[in-house]
Amino acid sequence: MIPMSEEYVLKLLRQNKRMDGRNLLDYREIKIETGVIPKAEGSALVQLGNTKVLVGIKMEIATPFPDMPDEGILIVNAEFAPIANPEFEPGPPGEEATETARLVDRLIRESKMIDTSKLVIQEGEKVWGVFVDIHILNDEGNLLDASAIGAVAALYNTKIPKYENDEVIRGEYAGNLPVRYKPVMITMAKIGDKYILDPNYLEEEVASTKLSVGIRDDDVICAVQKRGSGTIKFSELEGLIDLAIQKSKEIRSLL
Amino acid sequence: MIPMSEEYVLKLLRQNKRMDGRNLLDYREIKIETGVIPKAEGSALVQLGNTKVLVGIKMEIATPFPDMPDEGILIVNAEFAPIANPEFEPGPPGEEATETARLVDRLIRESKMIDTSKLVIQEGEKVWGVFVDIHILNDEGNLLDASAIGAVAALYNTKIPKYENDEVIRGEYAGNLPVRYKPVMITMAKIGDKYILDPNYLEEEVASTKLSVGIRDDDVICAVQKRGSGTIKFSELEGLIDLAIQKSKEIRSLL
Amino acid sequence: MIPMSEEYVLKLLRQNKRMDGRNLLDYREIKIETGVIPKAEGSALVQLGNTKVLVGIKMEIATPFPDMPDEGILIVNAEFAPIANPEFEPGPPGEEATETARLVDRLIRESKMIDTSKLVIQEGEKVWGVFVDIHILNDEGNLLDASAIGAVAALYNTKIPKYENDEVIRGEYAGNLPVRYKPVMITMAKIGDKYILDPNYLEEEVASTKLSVGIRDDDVICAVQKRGSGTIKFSELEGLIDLAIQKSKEIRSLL
Amino acid sequence: MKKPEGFKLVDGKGKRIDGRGLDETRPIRMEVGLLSRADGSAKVGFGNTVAVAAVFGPRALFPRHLQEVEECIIRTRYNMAPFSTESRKSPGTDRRSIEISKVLRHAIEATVFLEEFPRATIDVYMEIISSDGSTRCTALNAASLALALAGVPMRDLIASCTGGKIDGKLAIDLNGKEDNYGEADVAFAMLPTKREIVLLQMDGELTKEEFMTLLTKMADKCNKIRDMQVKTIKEYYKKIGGELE
Amino acid sequence: MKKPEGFKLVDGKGKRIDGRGLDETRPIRMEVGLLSRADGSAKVGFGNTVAVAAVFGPRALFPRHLQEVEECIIRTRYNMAPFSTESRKSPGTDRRSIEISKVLRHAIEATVFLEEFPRATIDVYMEIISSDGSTRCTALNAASLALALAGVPMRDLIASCTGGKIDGKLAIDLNGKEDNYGEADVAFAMLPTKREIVLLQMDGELTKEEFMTLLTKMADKCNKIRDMQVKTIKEYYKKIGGELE
Amino acid sequence: MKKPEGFKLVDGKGKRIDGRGLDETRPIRMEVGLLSRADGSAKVGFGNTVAVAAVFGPRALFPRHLQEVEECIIRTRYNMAPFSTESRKSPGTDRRSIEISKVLRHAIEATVFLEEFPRATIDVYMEIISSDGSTRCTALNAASLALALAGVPMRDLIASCTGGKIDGKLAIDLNGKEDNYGEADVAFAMLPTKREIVLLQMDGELTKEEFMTLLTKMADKCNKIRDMQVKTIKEYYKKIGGELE
Repeated sequence: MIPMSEEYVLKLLRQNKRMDGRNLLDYREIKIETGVIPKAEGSALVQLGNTKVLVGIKMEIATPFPDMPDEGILIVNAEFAPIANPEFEPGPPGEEATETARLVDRLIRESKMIDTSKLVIQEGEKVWGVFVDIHILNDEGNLLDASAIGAVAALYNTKIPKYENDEVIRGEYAGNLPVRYKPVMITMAKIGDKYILDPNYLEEEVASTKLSVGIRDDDVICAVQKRGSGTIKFSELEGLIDLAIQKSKEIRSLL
Repeated sequence: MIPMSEEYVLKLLRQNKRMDGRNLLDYREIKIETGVIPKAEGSALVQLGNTKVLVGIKMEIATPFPDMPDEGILIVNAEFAPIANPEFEPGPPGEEATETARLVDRLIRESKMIDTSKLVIQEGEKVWGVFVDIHILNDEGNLLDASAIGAVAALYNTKIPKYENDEVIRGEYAGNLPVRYKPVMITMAKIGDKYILDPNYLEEEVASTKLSVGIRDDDVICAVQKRGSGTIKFSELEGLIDLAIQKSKEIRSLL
Repeated sequence: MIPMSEEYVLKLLRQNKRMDGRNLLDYREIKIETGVIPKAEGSALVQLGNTKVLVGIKMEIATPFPDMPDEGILIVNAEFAPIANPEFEPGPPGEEATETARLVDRLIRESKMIDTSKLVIQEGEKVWGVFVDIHILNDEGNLLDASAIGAVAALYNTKIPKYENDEVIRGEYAGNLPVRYKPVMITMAKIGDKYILDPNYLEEEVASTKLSVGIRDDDVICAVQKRGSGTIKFSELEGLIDLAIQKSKEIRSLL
Repeated sequence: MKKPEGFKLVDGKGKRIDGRGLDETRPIRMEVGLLSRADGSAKVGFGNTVAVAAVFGPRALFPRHLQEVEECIIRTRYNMAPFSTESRKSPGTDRRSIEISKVLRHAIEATVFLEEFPRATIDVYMEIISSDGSTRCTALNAASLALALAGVPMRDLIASCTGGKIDGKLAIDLNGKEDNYGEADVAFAMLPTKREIVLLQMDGELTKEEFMTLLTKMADKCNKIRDMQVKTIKEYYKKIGGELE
Repeated sequence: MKKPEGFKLVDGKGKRIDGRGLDETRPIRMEVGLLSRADGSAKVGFGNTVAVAAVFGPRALFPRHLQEVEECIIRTRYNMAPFSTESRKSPGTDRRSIEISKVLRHAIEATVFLEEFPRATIDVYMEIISSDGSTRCTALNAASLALALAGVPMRDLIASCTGGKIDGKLAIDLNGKEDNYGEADVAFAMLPTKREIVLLQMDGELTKEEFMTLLTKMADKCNKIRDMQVKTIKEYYKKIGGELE
Repeated sequence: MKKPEGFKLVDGKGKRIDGRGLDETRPIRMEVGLLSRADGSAKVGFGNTVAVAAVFGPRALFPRHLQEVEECIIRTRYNMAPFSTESRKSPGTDRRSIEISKVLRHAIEATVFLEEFPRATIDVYMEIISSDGSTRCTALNAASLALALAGVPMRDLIASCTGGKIDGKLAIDLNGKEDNYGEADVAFAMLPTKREIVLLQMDGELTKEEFMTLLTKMADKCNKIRDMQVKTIKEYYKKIGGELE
């Protein structure tokens, strides 16, 4: 194999090329399998090229937040397991895992993709908690977009267990999770003065900045985050948003 | 500016002088502002020379301790924020912050300055919790005395929120916190064989030992702590207590 | 004193000798004192030669596990206090302490030595929790066997406090803890191709592997663990189990 | 958080609950040099939101294996005082403060000439002592001033404000209630003379047109905030100069 | 856990709840080389229990004071994904995972030629992504394959399975219900060609005769598991070789 | 803690609940050299309060950046065993044990000739195995003996006891109930031959006169405690000497 280096990534990009032969605005091949975890109420394995992310959904009885007595609750957690990348350390979630979890949380929550009003068992007392656990298996870059695809796919795959006599009956279901949108996160990475989509992990190393934009089916923007220590020119912003909206349709069609 | 060093502090003290021109038993100028934090039920900003300590009081509904079903509860916490001193590290409270919080707690609790029997909402079930949070902004020495002044001033500034239909109504008040004493903490630092009051942080570096004494309005001693790795001669003790009692009146008059 | 080294341990063993004069399959002298902690409901101090382990039992009101509503609960905890060994660090339990606690837990639980069905106060709501705290005082080797002896002896020494009007009355007792077996843990250490019993701490340093086997009064095996980074030949296994069963009777006679 | 029924964030005349117009910020206060132990410090208030920032460094970084050979590293802490919020906030970091500390660090990294101090660290600590919305932007404005006071070379001052959509209208500088009950909120910071964005976070629901319109208003406001920052620094040095004479 | 009244783990014909005979394992699946960032990786399934293992190293170990002068150290992590269990498992280590990580590390230390890589570390991470009994043995089988793929020199492959006593009968490869409601369970691993035991843990109640009978059955099964491991590795290299040509 | 109504700590004849007079300590037991792995060890009991202390060192301190160039550092841990208290104490440090570990460390630092062992550490660990008031003073007496046994050069032995005010009377060596229900308590330690105070903590309500009267009584008692310590050490060496012959 040809040794890959940051220099090489930059050199190729100057010629508008990428190391894996993609065009600047191409995603890698996306594979989505759902229902892959027997014990989970919903699950999805997403492959973005060689990036592999597993998302499992557990439904648990929970107490609603006092200021939201008539809504179910959503908890998103990300584990950057050390199997995924030689630089990940075992231990509690670091900055990257925390940011990923919070961005996926905002994408799901702010897009209102789950109708949480239908998750109430007893108002103010007992609701369904939707636990979205993102488990990174292999990090070849762009974990955020892959995690978002996985979370949405897994939520669409989720069934609500039967609940009888104050007991959750695992393996028997009362129906599907009430979902209504397919929000998509699009990450654009800035390398030099060029933007590319779906950066692999070497491209991420070289990128000064990333802009991640979450888009709902109706083109509404529901989450934005500038990531990394570079800047984005104000004049570039509108074009980037347009690009994210356009690309989100393509990704959504796979969900 | 003249470079200040430990040598310099010692040299001056041998001539009964201090680097900021004070006499050995003088406090720096004390400024107390109350009601400085909009969201807190009580607050005070204390300046002891350039030492700045902010104390905020939050009133929260709490469960009483099983062996004290008919008393409100008091929690004192100190954050030695890293903004205050280049040697403070972010993270959970260290030894110094813990000792400061516990000494202020003892001063308030043992002096019985708060009539906690008046903080009961429903005996054994629900009481007011008084949360005293000490936030160090700038450490130019003698944080303990400044924290104690701040805590007492903030408690005297505290109002109890209205509590209706199992809900705390922030911004509307049922009355003042029932307070009845103004206990004061006086710290004496031993440098060589001399004792000084209100050490600044360079003087603290040089001091072998500090003795902190908490005194109530009626001259009753309610908290004492020897701090630091030196010793105090038994024969010195009575004079130090006398000094603390005398000085406490002066500080109390500012509260 | 003669300097002890690993070389020395190995040299002696080649002659079937041990540094303290024991035969390969001898335990050191075992001393058991019970009732040594005034505030504990049961306690035992075990000395295995110079190894000293203190075990205290506290009885506390607890909520039963949802899937075991009609049984009391058992919690085993081990503290490898830094007083016991110059290599122990203060802090939360490490791997060794965790393994020791879990093995003693399994020995007690799986042997059914405590009749937990008799520890129910109100089914599904309130049961007795039996807290077994193992405190290592001096580590001269074979902490596991000593801890197990201590735990069993302390449980046989345990009384259940009176419980009246929702309150535990410490110092007054309703009866003895319902115990019915005396399970014993036997640890065999492999050094070179020899197995010895009750290794002291220098022998433990040299041993490649330990096999610990828990045996009940009726010779039933109730816990087994291979410990350490060596191997055990399959062909050796039966002989080791026989040895453990035989030796367990000797230890049990002291309990 | 769910908006109580009938509660209006904007009245019929386009006035907000604190009496402001949609494009108005709350009263802004800036003070610098207030903490003697820090190399640079500042306190900034937007209405009832108050942040204090302190800068330490550039200073040597230990242990050595954390050092970067070619540039200095930035460490940030964003922290809310327990008494800054309606209900007491438990002390300590949570997921929110971890994320905010990270995006604020990136904003500062994008601004400071890091390569001037290889192997060093610059520590920027931000404390929210009173919280009524827009806390991270208030903190970043304070950090910018504190960095300037510490003499850290920067590509420009960082100017920051929030914006959002409340009762269907675009508005600048959200307060706590507007943040909780509004339809969208954006945290934004830029280097005004460069027109480069160093912080951008958005939550909620906005069309592209709304988003761009709002961002343009916020960029304008950041220009004004930068003017205030410059004025604050100048006045400080004038005063200090006066005192020194 | 208490067995519900009347619940049978073995029926009158000696069949288990998933239809197996007493000496049968569940369907076993093995896959290797699935994780591109790891030096070696494998996924192993025993029925509904699935483990993924990744090996990193041998690689240099820092900080230096952790290095061993004469051999490499092994670090292991056994971890259950939150969604792998009936009720969600809180993320993070607990006492059970600390103990299991330790015994699995010892099994690997007993197998790898540690002295070939002084001062280095080999990190073996095992994730349970679906849990239905026998998780540690499934993880260890995956670790063995991942070590082989990483080219780590070993005395033999590690083959592992569980056994136990259910409804009074000895059985191989316990599933979750059999583990919970059975009378005894044993976790076992050996180096089959050496007939050396590297993992042995037992819980429950067994006579010596039952224990030895069960262990003999398990050792036989481990021979077969080793055959599957060898076949899996060979097919992988064949496929890779084919792809490279 | 609130005293139950009608509960008397001192009866009409000046006797306390355990039958003692006001100026009497409970029975004191001292034992040294009981832990073979420690460089020095001691067990001290005041009635039902029992502490065990172990000293390790002087020994080299790592990592190096913790070393002091001109003196040795002292590290202390005061810890209560879970079974030492009425209700079980959760294992682990809490704010109380952090504070006590600190004041005990300062007492030891004031006593040891630190400058004799630059770059080294002396670790003093104190375990409360049974708790009935006065635990920190009991621990410090044990630490003093353990330091002496370890051969650490000290300015004097440390002698320590508590005192307080119960039912309006001054008393020495408070037990748990007296500590909980009394009006004031003082923890005190000194170097008796130097008459220098190394530990002083007070809680409660005392006039200056009461405070000084109480302290004078406590200082007297510390002289006697030192005599016991000396006797204990002498007898130990006599016994050891006898054994060695």
